[in-house]
Amino acid sequence: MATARYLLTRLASGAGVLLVVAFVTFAVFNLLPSDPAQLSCGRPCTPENLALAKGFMGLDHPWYQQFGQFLAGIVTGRTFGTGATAVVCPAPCFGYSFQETAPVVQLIADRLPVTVSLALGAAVLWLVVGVALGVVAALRRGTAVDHVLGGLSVVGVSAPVYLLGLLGILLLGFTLDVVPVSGYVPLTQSPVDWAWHLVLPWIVLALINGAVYVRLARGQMLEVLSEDYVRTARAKGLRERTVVGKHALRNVTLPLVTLFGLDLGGLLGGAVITEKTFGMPGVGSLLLDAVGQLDLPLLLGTTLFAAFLIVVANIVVDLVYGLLDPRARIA
Amino acid sequence: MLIVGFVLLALAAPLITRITGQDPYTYDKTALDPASGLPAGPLGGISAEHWFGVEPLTGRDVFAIVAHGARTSFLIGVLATAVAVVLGVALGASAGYFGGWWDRVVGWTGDVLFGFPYLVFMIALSAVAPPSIPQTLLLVVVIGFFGWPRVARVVRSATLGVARRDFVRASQVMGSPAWRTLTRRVLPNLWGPVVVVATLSIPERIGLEAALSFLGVGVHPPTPSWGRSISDAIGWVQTDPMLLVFPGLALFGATLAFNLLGDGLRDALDPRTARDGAH
Amino acid sequence: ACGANERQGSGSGQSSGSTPTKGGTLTVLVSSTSTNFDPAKSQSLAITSLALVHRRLTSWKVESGKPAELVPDLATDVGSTSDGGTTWTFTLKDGLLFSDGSPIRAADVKWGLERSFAASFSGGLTYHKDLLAGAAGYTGPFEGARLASIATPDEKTLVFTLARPYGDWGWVASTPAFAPVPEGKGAEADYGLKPIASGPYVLSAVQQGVKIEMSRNEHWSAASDDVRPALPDSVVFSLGQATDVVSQRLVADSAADQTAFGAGFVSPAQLVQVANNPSAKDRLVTSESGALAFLSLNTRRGPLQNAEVRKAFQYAVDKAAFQVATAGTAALAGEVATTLITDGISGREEFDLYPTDPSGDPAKAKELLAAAGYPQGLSGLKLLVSQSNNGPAQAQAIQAALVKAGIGVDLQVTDEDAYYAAINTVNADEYDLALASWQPDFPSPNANLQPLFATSAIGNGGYNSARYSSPSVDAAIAAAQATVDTDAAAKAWVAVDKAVMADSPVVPLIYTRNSFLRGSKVTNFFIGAFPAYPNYLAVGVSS
Amino acid sequence: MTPAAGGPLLSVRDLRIVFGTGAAATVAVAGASWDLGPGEVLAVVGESGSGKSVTALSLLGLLPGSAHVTGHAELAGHGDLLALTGEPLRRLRGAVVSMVFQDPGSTLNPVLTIGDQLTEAVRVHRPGTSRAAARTRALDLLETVRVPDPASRLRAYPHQLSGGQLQRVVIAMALADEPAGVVADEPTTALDVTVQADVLDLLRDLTVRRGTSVVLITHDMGVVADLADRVVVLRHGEVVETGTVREVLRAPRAEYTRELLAAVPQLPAADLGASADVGAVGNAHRAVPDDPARGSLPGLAPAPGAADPVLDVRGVSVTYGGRWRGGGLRALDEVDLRIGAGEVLGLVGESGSGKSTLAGVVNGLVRPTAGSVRIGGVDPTTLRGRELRAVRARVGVVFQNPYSSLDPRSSVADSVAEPLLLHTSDDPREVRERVAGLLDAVALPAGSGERFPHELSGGQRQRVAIARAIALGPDLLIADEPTSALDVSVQARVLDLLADLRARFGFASLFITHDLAVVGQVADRIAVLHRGRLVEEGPADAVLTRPLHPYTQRLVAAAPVTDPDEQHRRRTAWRALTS
Ligand SMILES: Nc1ncnc2c1ncn2[C@@H]1O[C@H](COP(=O)(O)OP(=O)(O)OP(=O)(O)O)[C@@H](O)[C@H]1O
Ligand SMILES: Nc1ncnc2c1ncn2[C@@H]1O[C@H](COP(=O)(O)OP(=O)(O)OP(=O)(O)O)[C@@H](O)[C@H]1O
Ligand SMILES: [Mg+2]
Ligand SMILES: [Mg+2]
Repeated sequence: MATARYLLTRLASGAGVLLVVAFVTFAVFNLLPSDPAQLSCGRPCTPENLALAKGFMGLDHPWYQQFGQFLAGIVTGRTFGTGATAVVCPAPCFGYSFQETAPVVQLIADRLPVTVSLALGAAVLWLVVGVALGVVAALRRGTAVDHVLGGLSVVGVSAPVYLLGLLGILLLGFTLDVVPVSGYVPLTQSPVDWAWHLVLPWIVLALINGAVYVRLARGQMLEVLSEDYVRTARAKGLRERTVVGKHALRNVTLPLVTLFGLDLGGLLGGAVITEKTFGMPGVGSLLLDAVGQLDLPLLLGTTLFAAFLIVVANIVVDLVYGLLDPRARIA
Repeated sequence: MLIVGFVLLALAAPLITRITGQDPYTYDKTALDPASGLPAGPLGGISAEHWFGVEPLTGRDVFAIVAHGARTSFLIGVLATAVAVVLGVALGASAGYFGGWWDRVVGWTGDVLFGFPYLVFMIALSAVAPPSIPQTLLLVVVIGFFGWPRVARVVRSATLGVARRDFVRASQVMGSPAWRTLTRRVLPNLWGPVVVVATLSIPERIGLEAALSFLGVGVHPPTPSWGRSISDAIGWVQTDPMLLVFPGLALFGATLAFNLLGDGLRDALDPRTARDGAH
Repeated sequence: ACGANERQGSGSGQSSGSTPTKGGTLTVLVSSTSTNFDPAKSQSLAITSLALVHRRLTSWKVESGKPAELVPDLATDVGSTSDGGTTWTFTLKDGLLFSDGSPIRAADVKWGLERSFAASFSGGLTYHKDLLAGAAGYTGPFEGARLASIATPDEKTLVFTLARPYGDWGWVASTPAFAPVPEGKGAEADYGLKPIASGPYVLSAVQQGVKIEMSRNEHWSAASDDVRPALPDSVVFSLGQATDVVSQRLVADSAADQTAFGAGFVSPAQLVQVANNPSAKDRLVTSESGALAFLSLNTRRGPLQNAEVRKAFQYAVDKAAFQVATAGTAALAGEVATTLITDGISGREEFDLYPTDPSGDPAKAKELLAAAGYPQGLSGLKLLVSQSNNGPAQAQAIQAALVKAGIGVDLQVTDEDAYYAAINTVNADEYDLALASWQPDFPSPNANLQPLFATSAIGNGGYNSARYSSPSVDAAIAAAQATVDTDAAAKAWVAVDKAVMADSPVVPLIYTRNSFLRGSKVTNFFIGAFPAYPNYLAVGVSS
Repeated sequence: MTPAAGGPLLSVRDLRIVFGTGAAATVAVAGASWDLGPGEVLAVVGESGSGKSVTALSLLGLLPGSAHVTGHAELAGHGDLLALTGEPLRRLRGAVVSMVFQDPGSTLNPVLTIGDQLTEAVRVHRPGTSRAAARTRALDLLETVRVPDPASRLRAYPHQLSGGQLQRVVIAMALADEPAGVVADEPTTALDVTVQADVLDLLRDLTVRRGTSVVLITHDMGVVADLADRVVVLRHGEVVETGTVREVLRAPRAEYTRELLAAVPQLPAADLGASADVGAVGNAHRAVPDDPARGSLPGLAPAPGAADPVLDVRGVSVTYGGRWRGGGLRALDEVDLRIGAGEVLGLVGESGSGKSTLAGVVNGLVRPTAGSVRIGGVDPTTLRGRELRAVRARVGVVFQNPYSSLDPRSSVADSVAEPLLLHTSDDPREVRERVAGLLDAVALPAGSGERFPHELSGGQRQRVAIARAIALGPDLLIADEPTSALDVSVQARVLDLLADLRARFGFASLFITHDLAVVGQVADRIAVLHRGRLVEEGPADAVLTRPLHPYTQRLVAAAPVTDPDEQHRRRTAWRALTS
């Protein structure tokens, strides 16, 4: 009961966040000097054609009314134009891209597998490797291993994705020709090619994000190892393996979960740079395309989607945290 | 240290320009190979005159570009951090200290900003912003603005910790006005976490500016920027790799330096790690 | 165009690889993620992607080294007029079929054109909308209204009635909207994803944003089509490919990329790399000429209202530096331009009203400025430039040169679309100067001059970025458009060219060469004199 | 009591523990030697920092790597404990010698269930034990340590148990493998007296029954008197005295031990049989009947002719949380309280009974949900600005934790000057003089003003806090456990100081503590809080010697005293009260 209420409150506040993001994005893009209707008016574009396109796209109202229509469309769906040529965008309609002639939801859904493959693969890699290395560094504190890992992690934190990515492409892709330089193959088409095309982006992303985890896991491990309950576990006569693996590790992962969720939410939403660097046709590129083409509905939709992921990630983190940490559970 | 070196480089860039006679704006066709537009000479045209070589197609001095790029990066990185820190400390400390509805409002606004795909927003904003607003200012304000929630979170929890301590309660009990207690008792005890979070966020902001410039929506050319230099160099990577190497190293070095400084500060200010360091 | 050819090896047939053979799969590497195969919404040239699927009434015959020629496609001729250009008649060839097996009738061409008037299908080339009589206010055939100015007296004949005489109607009939759409069909918004083809290929698989696959259209008859050899068995458009990566891949020429070519221009950086790679150098094709790159001087802003001030710019710019910034060398960039009508368009005449060294003459520019009342020079001018296609580098070259002539310029770099938004909308023209480029939609001087300098092309989606407005030039343009006789028209257009240049609303910079790379097994890959793009229709692959 | 039969179980010789090396080295234990007989409870006592915990940890090899341990600890049948490492040491831990740590809240892993951690302790040295068998054994253990409803507790997480219950679980864990010896490091310090009495009782019971030897580390002489057979007194890492509990507590030989004992406040002998109905000493000493349904004691009508009370608390209730949903935590329930001029009211009660909340209500940090507070006849909640500050100036506050009650960034002088600057318009020189006077009054050496808190000891800091509290010559001093974080010897000095200052300045005081002995020493009257209710109130002597309310009686009985025989009597009384 309390859990349900908590969840509802979280969902409501998440929806509030999305509403504000949508509103701000809508307002900002309506300040753009360009006019989406202009772009689909044709060449040369006469004022009559422009008015026609505007009316069809629903741009002939003040922007706040358009915002209202947008919100209504999410619930009821939308229809542009009338008669035989009417374009139907079924509910939930997060806008319709006239340039791509498809509902935004569908465009995002088409691109999502790429971004998810990229993000999840890299995330698993960096979480596992990052935490493992961080724990090793903590256990070997003060040794050469610790110093080397510490140095590498600062380097990893400091290197921009695109720089590392470019070097990777240059070295492994062009010079050594061991991995493909860009592109994406769907998992369903060929799992091997799928992984093969993603290896480099995974590694680069994992290197960069993993560095933070190494540092955090190390610090957390040191902290946990100095906790009383670890001393208790040792005093019981438990093996060091059990002490570290059972008693310490669970507590080490707690703060990492929060970070991981945020990173994952941010990564899915902000895959822009990664996808640009590696030429992956994911949601991030869709976003860049939308910016480049001033495809307002698509822009709004992808922005909202990115925000949606972050919000969802936050909620999931809270729930997972509750699972992992009994103290955070709501009675 | 590295940072001092970078800061000196950034500050002295105009001076260096005067001494070497190179500035990042002047085209110099004589430094180019007329047959290809590539820099004349090996390693991207490195010479006594052009320490880092020259840019292909334009013949501009890469050292001057990197040095002036440092100015851009530091200016934006430091000012944006300042914006983020000022906003973050003001909002985070007041939210943590006063609590109640104000805390909820600040927390929720922070959530909204966390949920905001700010990269897209900045890309769009640079397209909308009227040209009368200097791009640098816009970047500082926007990058800084999106940075405050993180600072605020750190500051808020630190404030909660400090405000729970008895000396703050003592001050309240003595009848000190809330504002005075906040500024005289709470804030001064927050500088440790604030300095650490600020130092660690400078490289992040520098990186963000570079990323935006990399995507083509940062500072406008011809103002030099490391991110744009890197983006420009991508195409030349096989014919003129030095063009990527210098700004790439500079960006990497600067971020690294600030991260190291931030780590050092954190270790120094955190008694636990300081103790670790003793043995 | 002399030095260029020797250095490049070729701009034409020789570089096209081994002898054309039928069969195989051709891959086209495209940077954009959306490619539109709806004829009403397309702006593509008569020799690129869309034309593989859709035939139009007329088409272009493009051969290496020769000006483009207007040739019949679906029609038996390029159109005939009996009344000096107001009424045009076309007759369809016999035995034409759609990909669904149904016959292509005059009514289907009419339907396709009418369809392009519907609001939901706007976005293509729209020259016909303005020219067809009684078309104002027409909103397409789907509600039952038909356009009387397109008559179909029988299944084979189309008679167009224009609002005013127009000599280039035959060229207009080569634009995408003149492709047939089966009468009554094509109401759905995504018709472009599953169009009914009249050309040699049908879309067999579409993965939005990823790739488009084409296979042969069984109902297309090679005999009726003189412009499409249709060599490959299938064509794949691979979308969303970063241009630089495409170049790198094609230089590397790995097995998968040997049968591919890049649709995007090879960037200057890549050109240098290609030049150092003998194998790749052979596979590089560079056009002899191309789009006119020019600097627009906004004739409505401040000192630029004064023609004498504008003339100073003709001397101030450094076209040589612009060439280097564009492509590294003058040869790769394209020749210095002095006229507005571009190379490769028949009837063009070369002249130079402001003769000077390609590097410019800052002293003379200063002199002119002083004479016009600006002895201190100018400052704070805003130069609008698009982010794409090396724009910022080019703009910086202009900026650096203008400074020498005492003209201070601030760059305003924007996204490509924001850039066009500023050019296309009058009230958004916050710029003093704009770096622009124009490639005509069809190879007539008309398509060079009218869109850039007619008063009607200011704002409202027009491309008159200089906001140039001269009643006499407007009248001369109208007269030239009405001229049906080719030679007479050519002369009239040259006169317009000179008249505009005399007012100096723009500074012509160069005729931009475009370079493209192909894989080693791509055959028949060449660029004609116009347009500066490879002829997709001719390309094949060898096994 | 039981004499060592057949040699000691553990024999520690020349134990020396040094942290760090070179100049930075700290000697924590400097050559301590002592024996632990079989079945014997050996108390190791000493002030904070004397090396007690370090000694305990060294025995099981649990010290951090920075500690250098030398000497011998001969464990009968197992050799030198200090020489053991690795697997042999691990096998010994928990099986032969186990440990009970001080803070039950942090001793157990917060993310694992009680059952998980208990069965783990059962199975670690008997790998063959099945899960089910281990569970049964865990249940047994929980029952043995008298945890109610053990089956459901197995599934609980540590945060769902009270401190006393947790400590029982920890003890159960320590006994899981029936070790020969248990090292208990301050096993009851973090607990309330009543809970402490319970846990001590349990420990005594178990060890006596099983014959387990115990090293009991504590700083509380009462605990020693209660439980120990023999005592080792540590000071600065050195053993200053050893002997049987009687010898050491009754006739200490070392000067240090004598001082230590002298500093421990003593409780008078008490009559624990009185009942609430016996309205003994007129209506000055009253208690509510032991019926939870009844609320707090109603306030006394002010004695006619008595001066206006300095503090007048009427019907104050505080409810935390529950603003919308109802059923929040009722921390105070209609409390009436009065303090006359110059009077010291001691407020006692166990942890969480609402003592600090009441202090908060009086000093304005906590807003009461109902009721009113008057200070010197005015209700501060009706005032604003200058007038409010004038009222605040009449109340001084001393907090519990000397480490957090001073701003680490302000010098001592600045901290003491703060109230002067806030409430007076004195010029800087006057302020400086008054600060010097105040520091002198709290017996801080001249020149301490320039120092910063981290340069002072805990006791010195508390003096500074007191100086700050009395700076404006308040009518009322609220002291919330001002000495509970201090060592007994330091506590004694601070209490003396407070008494001295009160005599000089004549302020009234609300003195909050959980230590009955302390309150007996300082208070004129005592009020007892129990779960937010004021259950008993009366003159200090009366309340301590003839407690009326059952809760007060338990409190008094549970408070350990240093005399072993008196403590034995109390223990018996305690058993009678709780059975
Ligand atoms: N890890 C450590 N590093 C350095 N010094 C330490 C460490 N642990 C303890 N010490 C020092 O050893 C001395 C003895 O500490 P110990 O914890 O044994 O005191 P204690 O008698 O248990 O005091 P308390 O009653 O406060 O628990 C102290 O001076 C302490 O500062
Ligand atoms: N800010 C608060 N919010 C919610 N509950 C609180 C708050 N402060 C105290 N409580 C609860 O109110 C009750 C009384 O707390 P209070 O601090 O007054 O106890 P105390 O008698 O001072 O205990 P201790 O001896 O441990 O200091 C406790 O159950 C406590 O958990
Ligand atoms: Mg201790
Ligand atoms: Mg308290």
